[in-house]
Amino acid sequence: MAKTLEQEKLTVNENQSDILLEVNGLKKFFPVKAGILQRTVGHVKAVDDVSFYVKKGETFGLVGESGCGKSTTGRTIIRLYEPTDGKVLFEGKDISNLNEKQLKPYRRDIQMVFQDPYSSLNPRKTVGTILEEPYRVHKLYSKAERKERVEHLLEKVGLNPDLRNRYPHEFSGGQRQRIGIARALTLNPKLIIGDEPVSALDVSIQSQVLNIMDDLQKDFGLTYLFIAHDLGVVKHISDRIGVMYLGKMMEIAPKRRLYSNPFHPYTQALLSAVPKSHPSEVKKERIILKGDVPSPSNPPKGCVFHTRCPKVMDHCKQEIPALKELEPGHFVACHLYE
Amino acid sequence: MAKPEINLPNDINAQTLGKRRSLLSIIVAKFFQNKLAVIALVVLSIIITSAILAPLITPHDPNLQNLRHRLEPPGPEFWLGTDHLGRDLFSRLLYGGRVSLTVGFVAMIGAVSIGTTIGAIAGFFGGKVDAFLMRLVDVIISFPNIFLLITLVAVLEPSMEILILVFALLSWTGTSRLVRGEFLTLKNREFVLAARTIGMSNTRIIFGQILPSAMGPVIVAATLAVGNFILAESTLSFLGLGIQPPRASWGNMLTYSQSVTIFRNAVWYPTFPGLAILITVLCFNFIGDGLRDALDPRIVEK
Amino acid sequence: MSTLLEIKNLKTHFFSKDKVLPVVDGVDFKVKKGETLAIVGESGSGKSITSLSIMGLVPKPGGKIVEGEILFDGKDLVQLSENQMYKVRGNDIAMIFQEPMSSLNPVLTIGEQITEVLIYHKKLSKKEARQKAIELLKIVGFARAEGILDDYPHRLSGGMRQRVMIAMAMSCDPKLLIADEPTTALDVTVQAQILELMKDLSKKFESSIILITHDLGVVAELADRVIVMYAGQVVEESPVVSLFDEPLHPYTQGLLSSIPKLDEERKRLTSIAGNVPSPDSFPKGCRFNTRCPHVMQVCIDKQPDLIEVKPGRKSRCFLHEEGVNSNG
Amino acid sequence: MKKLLLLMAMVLFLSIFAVACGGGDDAPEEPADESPGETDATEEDEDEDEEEATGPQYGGELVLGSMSDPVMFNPYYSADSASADIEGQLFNGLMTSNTELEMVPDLAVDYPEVSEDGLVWTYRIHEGVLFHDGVELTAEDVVFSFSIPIHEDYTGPRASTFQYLESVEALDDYTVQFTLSQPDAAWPITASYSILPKHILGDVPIADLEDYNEFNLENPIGTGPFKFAGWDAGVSVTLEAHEDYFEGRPYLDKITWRIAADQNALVLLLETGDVDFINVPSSELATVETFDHVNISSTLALNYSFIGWNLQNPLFQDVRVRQALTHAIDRQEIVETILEGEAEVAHAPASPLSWAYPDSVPEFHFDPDRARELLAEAGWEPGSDGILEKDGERFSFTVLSNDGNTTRRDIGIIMQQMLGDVGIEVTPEQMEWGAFLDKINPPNHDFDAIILGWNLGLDPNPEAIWATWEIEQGLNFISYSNERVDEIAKENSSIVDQDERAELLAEAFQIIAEEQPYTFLFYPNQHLGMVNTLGGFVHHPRVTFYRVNDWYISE
Amino acid sequence: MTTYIIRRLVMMVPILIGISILSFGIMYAAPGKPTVLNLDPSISVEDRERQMERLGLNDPVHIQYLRWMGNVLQGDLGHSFTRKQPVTKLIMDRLPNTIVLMVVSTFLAVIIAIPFGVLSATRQYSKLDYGVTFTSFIGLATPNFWLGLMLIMLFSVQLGWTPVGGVSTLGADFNLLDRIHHIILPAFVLATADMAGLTRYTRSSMLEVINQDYIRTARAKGFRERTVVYKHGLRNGLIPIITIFGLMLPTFIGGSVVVETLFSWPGIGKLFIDATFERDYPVIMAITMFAAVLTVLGNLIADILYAIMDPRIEY
Repeated sequence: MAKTLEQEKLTVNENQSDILLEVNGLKKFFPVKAGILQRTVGHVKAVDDVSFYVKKGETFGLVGESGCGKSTTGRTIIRLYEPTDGKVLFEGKDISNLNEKQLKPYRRDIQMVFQDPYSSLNPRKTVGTILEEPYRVHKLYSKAERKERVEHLLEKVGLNPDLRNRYPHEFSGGQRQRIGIARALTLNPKLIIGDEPVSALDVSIQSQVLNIMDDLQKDFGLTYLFIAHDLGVVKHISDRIGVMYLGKMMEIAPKRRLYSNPFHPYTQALLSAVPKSHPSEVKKERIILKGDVPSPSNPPKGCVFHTRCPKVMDHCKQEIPALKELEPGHFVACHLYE
Repeated sequence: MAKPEINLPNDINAQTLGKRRSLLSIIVAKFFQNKLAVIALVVLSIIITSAILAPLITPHDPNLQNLRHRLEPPGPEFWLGTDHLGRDLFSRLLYGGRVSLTVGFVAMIGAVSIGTTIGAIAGFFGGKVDAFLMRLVDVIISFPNIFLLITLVAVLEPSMEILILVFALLSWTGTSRLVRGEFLTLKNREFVLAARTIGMSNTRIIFGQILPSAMGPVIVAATLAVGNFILAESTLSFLGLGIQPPRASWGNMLTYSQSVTIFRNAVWYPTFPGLAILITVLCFNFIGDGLRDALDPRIVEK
Repeated sequence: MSTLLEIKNLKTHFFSKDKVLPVVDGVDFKVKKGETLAIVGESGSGKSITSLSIMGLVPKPGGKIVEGEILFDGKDLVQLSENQMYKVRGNDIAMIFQEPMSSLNPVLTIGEQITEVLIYHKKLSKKEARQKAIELLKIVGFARAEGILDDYPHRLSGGMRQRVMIAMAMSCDPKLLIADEPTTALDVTVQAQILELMKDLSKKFESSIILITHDLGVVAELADRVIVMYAGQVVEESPVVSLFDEPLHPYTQGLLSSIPKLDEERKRLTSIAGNVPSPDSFPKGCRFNTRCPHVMQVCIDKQPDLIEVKPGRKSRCFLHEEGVNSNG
Repeated sequence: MKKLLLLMAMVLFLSIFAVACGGGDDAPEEPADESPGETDATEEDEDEDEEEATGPQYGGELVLGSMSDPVMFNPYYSADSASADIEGQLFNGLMTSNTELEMVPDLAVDYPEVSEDGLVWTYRIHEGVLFHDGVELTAEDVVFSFSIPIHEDYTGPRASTFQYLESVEALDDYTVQFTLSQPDAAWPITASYSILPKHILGDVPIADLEDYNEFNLENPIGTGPFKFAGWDAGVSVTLEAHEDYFEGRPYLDKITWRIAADQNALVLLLETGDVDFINVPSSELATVETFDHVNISSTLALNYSFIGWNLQNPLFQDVRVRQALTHAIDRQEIVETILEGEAEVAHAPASPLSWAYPDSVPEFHFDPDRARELLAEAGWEPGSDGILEKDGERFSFTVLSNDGNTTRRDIGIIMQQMLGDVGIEVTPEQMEWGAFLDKINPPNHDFDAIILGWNLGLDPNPEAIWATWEIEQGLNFISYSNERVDEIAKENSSIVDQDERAELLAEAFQIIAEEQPYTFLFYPNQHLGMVNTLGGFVHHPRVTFYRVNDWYISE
Repeated sequence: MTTYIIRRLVMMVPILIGISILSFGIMYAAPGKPTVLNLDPSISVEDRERQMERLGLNDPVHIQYLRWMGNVLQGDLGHSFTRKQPVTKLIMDRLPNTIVLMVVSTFLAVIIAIPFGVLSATRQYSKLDYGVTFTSFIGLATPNFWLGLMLIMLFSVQLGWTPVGGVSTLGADFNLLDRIHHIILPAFVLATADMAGLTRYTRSSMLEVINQDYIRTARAKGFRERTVVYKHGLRNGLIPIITIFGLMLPTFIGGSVVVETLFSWPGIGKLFIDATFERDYPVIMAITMFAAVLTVLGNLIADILYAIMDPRIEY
C-alpha cells in the first residue's frame, strides 16, 4: 500500500529543516455570483484539497492547463486570496490564518513574480520608485542605501542602473519582467513564486529570463515555486513537478521521472499533446484527449478527469482518488494504481 | 555577473530605450494632437483668465445701474451693450463668468471628491460595503434629479453656496460608479497584487497605487462635469432657482433676458450670456474629449 | 506543384503623424497548391500584417500596402478593387484568427455565422446552407452539430469555437487558408486536438495553408515549408525538416536553441541577446545586427539580401554570401 | 420671468381687506403682475375700438389668454383668479360692481331695502332668470347659496366673509331677506356672491360639496351669460353662449381660455393670432404695441406697490428714518424706467380709483439731502466706510422680495444703489414665494424690509393691514400700531354712509402716510391687449372679463 | 428571466420607500405651508386654520407620512391641496401629453443620433465625423430654454411654420398632422441634449466594436463594409447604448419641466413645478414617486433589453 501525502509528511517531518513550504489540503472556492443581482449561486472550486511541499533551494514546478487552479494555488499561498480551507506552512509555521499585520514579516520571505510584464508594474511610477517601495513599506535602509540596493538589483537582473528614473512603458516586455524579478528580490526573500513569469514573452526573450532566474537562484539561494502551463519551460527549470487538473493535484514527481515515466493518464496525455520539437517525431502516436476541461464551478463527480480519461473505469466516476506515493517521491492520484 | 549570452546590459538599454519620454510628456503630446481640444484650451484659458482678472479688465461696476442707459446696443461706451437696468453687459459677463465658473469648478471638486472616495471604498473593499454603497447610489440615481434639485434649492434658498452644495451632493454617483469600476479592474492588476505581496497597507495601495491610475477617466468626467454644472445653473435660473440677483451669473443673465421684447429690441442681451455658456461648455467638452484620448491608458501600453 | 500565391516585394507600412512604420518591408515568398507554409516570427516581425495584407484587411486608418504584388492564381490582389476583393475573401482565401473567444460575433448564433458565408458566396438557400453547415460542423468534430447551430458562441469553449472558426473558414472550399496563430490561445491538450484537425483538413480539402505562428513546435507538426520573419523581413526560407536540422540564419539558430524542449535536457538555455526591435527603430543594415552573435562591420553598413544558399533554402545573411558556414 | 406663471395669480399681489374680497364676480386679483401702468387714473374707460361704426353683431368666438388652469367652478370654494374669471361668466350674484367700483344690481331688480339698523337687507330678484339647464332661478336658490358658507359643515375658505350673516330666508319666490348680526359695510359686496342651483346641489350634504366634482369640475350650472362647454386640463376651458341669458343672449357664440405657460408664450400667441385677448405686462408693452391687429387698453389697476419696513427692527422704529428712506428713493425714476412710465407714484394705502381715496396726504418726494438731514437728526452719522452708523451699529439691511417678480427684483437692485447714495447698505434678496410668505408672516416676522404689492378689494377697510390686532395673525406683518388707526379700523366698517366713512378713512390714511411704515411706491397701470375686431369691451379696473356678454366681433 | 424580473421588482420596494421618506422629509422641511399659499390672503386666519386641520397638516410629520403611505398602498394618491381634484386625475389628465412628448423626442433622438453616430464612427476622422462631433458638442452645450425660445422666435414667429405652443389646434378634432405640427419643436428641443449625447455614445461604442476581432472575422468572410457594420457591428454597438438609454429616461422627465413650460405643453413636468411652488404635497409626492418608479423601471427595462440583445447575459 502506497503512502499518502499525509504519511509522507511524517517522513518529511524527520528532516523538517529541508522543507521550506508545505501546503496541506489547501482549498480555495470562489463564490459564483449570478447576474446583476450578485447572489451567490455556487462555488468555483479553483483549488480543491491540494497538498505538496517545496524543499529549500529547489524549484517546484506547478503545471496544468488554464483553469486548473495553479495560479490560484500560488496566490492563495502568498495570501492574495484568503484560503477557504487547509494549511500553508512556511518554515513549519502555519501562515494561512494570520492577519495582515502578523503576516507582514512573512511578506519579506515570500515574493511573487507575475505573468504580465505590462500590468505588473505601476505605469505611473518610475522603476526606481517601484523598486524602492518594498523598502519604504518595511521601513528598511536609508535613502542612499535604498538607491544603492536598487541599482545593485538592476545590475543583477541585467539592466542598466541608470535607468532607475525611467517609466515602465519605456521598457520592452523582457526588460520589464526583469524589473519584476528585481522587485521580488528587494526584500531578500526565501521563496519566490513565479506565476507564469515567462509565458507572455517572446521565445527569444523567454530564455533570457529563464537564465536569469537560474542564475539568481544560485546567487541568492532562492527557492522557486514555478507556475506555468508550458511543459518545456517547467521541465527546464524545475527539480520536482506537480501536475494539476481542475483544482486537484494529479501527480507529483521529480522532473525526470515525470517526463520519462508519467503515471497519471492525464499527465501522459498532456506530455503527448505537446508539439514535437522536430518534424521527424511528429509521426509518433499521441494521445488526444476528447473535449475540453469541464467548468470548475461544476466539476465532475469522482475523479475530476474521468470525463476525458481514456482509461476511465466505473468507480472513477464515483470515488475521488487519493494522492498516493507510488514510488519514492512520485505521487499519483489515480484509481488505476490501487 | 552578466553572462555573455545576456549581452552587456548597457548596450541593450542604450539601443532600445531611445529618447526619454515621461508619461506626462506623452499625454501632453497626445493631447496637443487634438486640434479642437487645444483651441478649446486656449479659449477656455482666455475666459477663465478674464473672469479672474475681471476687476482689472471691466470698464464698469457690474452692478452699477444706469437707468438712463437701459438696453443700449453694443458701442464704445458699453462694449456689449447694457441690460434692462443699464448695467454694463461686458462687466457683468466677466463677473458672471466668475460665479458660473466657480459654481462649475467647486461643485465638480465636491462631486468628484465624494464620488471618488465612495467609489474607491466600494470598489476596493467590495462585499457588503460595496453592496451598501451601491444601494445608496441606486437610491440617489433613482431619485429624479431635477425634482430633487428643485425641491432642495427651494428648501434651502438659492445662494451660490447652496447651489454648489446641492450639485455636489447629487452628482457624485456617476463618478463613484466610474471609480468603483476602475478599482474593480485595477485592484486585480498585477502591480497592485505585487504591492500587496510586499505587505503594503490598504490605504497606501488605494492612494498610492490604484487611485493615480484610476484618475484618467475621473479627470475626463470631471472636465465634462464643470460644463454640465454651468448648464445646470442656467436651467435652474430659468426655473427661478439659480444664483440670486444682484450677483450676476451667466445663467441668471440669460434668464432675465428671456422676454419677447428683449429678444426683439435688444437681441445682444440674451445672445452674449448664451454664447458665453455655449462656448465655455463647448470648451470643456472638447477638452474632456481630448483628455479622454490623451489619458487612455492604452497609449502608454502600446 | 504549381504556385497558388506569390508575394513579391510586399511592403505594408503604417503611417502616423510623425513617422512611418515599415511593419512589412519587402517580403517575398510563394505558396504552392496544397502545401502548408509556416511563417514563423516573434512579435513585431510583421507576420500577421503580411497575412492581413494578403486578405486586403490591413488595419485602417494608417496601414497601407505601399509596394509589391500579391499574385493569387495569377491575379494581383493589390490591384483588385474593393468590390473584387469581396469575392475573394472568405471564398478563395479564408482566414482563422488567434483569439477564438473574440473572433466570433457574440450576438449571432453559430448557425447564422456559418450559413451567412454560404448564402453570400455560394448563393445557397437558407435551408441548404444550414444543411451544409451541419456537415461542416460534423467534419470539424461536433457530434451533435444540429444543436450547436442555434447556440451562441459564449456557450462554447475555446477549442470548440476554434473548430467553428475552422468550419466557417472551410465552408467555401477556399484555395488558401490563412491560419493566424490558430492554437496559441488554447490549452495544450486542446491545441493537440486542433492541430490534429488541421492536419486532417489540409488533406481532405487540398487547400493550401499559410500557418502563422511563433511556436516552432506547431511548425514542426504542421508545416511543409517554413519562412522565418524578423523585423518585417523574411530572413530564412526552408523546407521544414532541413530548417530544424540545420538552421541557416543566426536568428533561426538562436530561436531554435532558446526553446526549452521536452526531449532533451540542457543545463542552460542558449538565448538571443537583446530585444525584438520595434518597427519605429529597426536598426540600419542587417536588422538582426543588434542581437547577432556573429555581427560583422558589413552587417551594420548594409542590408543583406535573401539569397538561395542551397536548393530550396534561402537566407538573408552576409555569412552565407561570404561562404562562412553558419554551423561554425 | 418664468416664475410668474408658476406662482399663479396670487403671487403677484396679496389681496387685501379680508372682508372686501369676495365679491362674486370680482376676482380677488388679476394676473397682472408687475404690470404697473400709467394712464390717467380717471379713465377706466372704454378703450373701445375706433371702428365703432359696425355696431354689435352676433356670432364669432374669442380666445382669451390665461396663464393657469382654473381649480374649480364653485366660487364658495375656489380661491384662485383663473377660476374666478370663469366663474364670473358662469354665475351671477344679486349685485355686481361697475367700472366706478360701485355695487349695482345684477340679479336683483334694484338696490336692496335696508332696515334702519342696517341689519336686514331685502332683495327682489328678476323673474324668469333661467339656469343653463333651463330651470328658473328663485329665491330658494339664493337662500340655498348663502346658506352654504354659514353652514356648520362648510369646508371652504369663505366662512369669515359671511361671519355677520345670521340668516337668509325667501319671502316669496322672488324676494329674499338677509339678517345680519351687526352692521357690515362690506355686506353689499358679500351679497354679490354667486347663486348656485338648489335643484342640483340641494341634496348634496354641505360637508361633501367641496368635493362634489360632478358640479364643481364637470358640469357647473349657473345663470351667467355663458355656460360651461368643456375643460381640457392644462389646455383650455370653453364656454358657450347661454341662449336664454336674462339680459339677452351674449353676442359671442363661444369664449375659450387658452392656457399658456408663460408671459412670453401669451405675447407670441397674441402675435400669431392664436389668442385674441391677453393681459400685457408693461415689459412687453413695447412689443405688443407693434402688433397691427391688436389694440391695447390701459387703466390704473386697483393695487399699489410698496416697500414695507419691519417695525420690530430697531432700524426702522424712528419715523424720521422711515421718512428719510422714502425721500432717498426716487420713485418717479423707478416708475419712468423699469415701469416704462406705466404707473403713478403712490403716497397712501388706497387707490385713486376708490371713493375712499383721500384728497391729500403728506408726501415725501425724492430729496436725498432731506433724507440725510433726517437721518442725521435721528442720530445716524457716516462711518468710516461711508455707511451710516449709530451707537456702533451700521445701517445695513436686507430687502426681500419674491422671486419671479422681475419688477420687484429690479426695484430691490435699484434701491440698493439709491439708498447707497445716502449711506445705507442694502442687500436685495429674492425668495421663492412659499418661503417668502413663511418668512414674513406671523409668527416669524423675519425680515428687514420687503417689496410687495396689495391688490385692493372693493371695500377700503384698512383693518386687515393696519390694525394692531392683525400683527399676531393677520396681514400686518410689519407690526404697525397706532391707536387712532385702530379705532378707525374698528369703527368704519359699521358706518354705512359712504361719505361719513370716507372722512374717517381719510384720517387713517393720512396718519399712515405721515408715519411711512411703508414707502408707497406706485399705482401700476394694467394693460389688456386684444384683437382690434373686438367690440363692446369695457375696461374694469378689477375685472378683466367684465360684461363679456356685451363683447362682439366686428368684421 | 421571469424570476429575475420579479426579484428586481421586489428590490425596487426598499429603494422606493427610501425615496419616498427622503422626499417627504425634504418637502416638509421646506418653508411655507400649503394653505398659506393656496388660499387667498383675504381668507381669515380661522378659515385657514380650519383648512390645515381638515387636510391633516397639523399632525406630526411621521403620522402624515404613514397616512400618505397607507393611502398610497390602497391605491389612493390623495387630493391636490390647491386643485381640489384627485391627484390621480390630475396626473392622468397630463401624463399622456408628457408621455407622447417623451416618446416622440426619444424617437427623434434615436433616429437621428444612431445613424449619425454610426456614420461618424465608420468614417472616423472624416469631415462628416468632425461635423457630427462638432454639432453634437454644440447640442450638449446649449441651454435648452435658450434654444427653445430662439427656435420659437425663428420658426413660430418669424417663419410661422410651427405653432407657438400647445398640444394641438384649439378646438380641432384629433388630427395626426396637426399633432405632429405641434410636437415637432418641443420634441426637438427636449431631444437635443440626449441626441447629442447618444450620438457621442453611439460613435464611441461603434468605434470600440469596429476594432473587435469578430468584425475582422466578418471582413475576412468577404462581406461588404455595410454588412459588416450594420449586421455584425451595430447590434453589438447598440448593447451599451441600451443602458445609456435606460438612464436617459428620467432625464427626459426632468427636461420636460423646462420644455413644457416653454411650449405651454400641459404635462406633468409643468404640474410638478407648479405643485412645488404651491407646496401641493400630494401632487409633489405623486410625481416624485412616479418619476422614481419610472427611473427604476427604466433601469430594469434597460437590463432586460440588454439581456435580450446580448445572448451572453443569462439570468
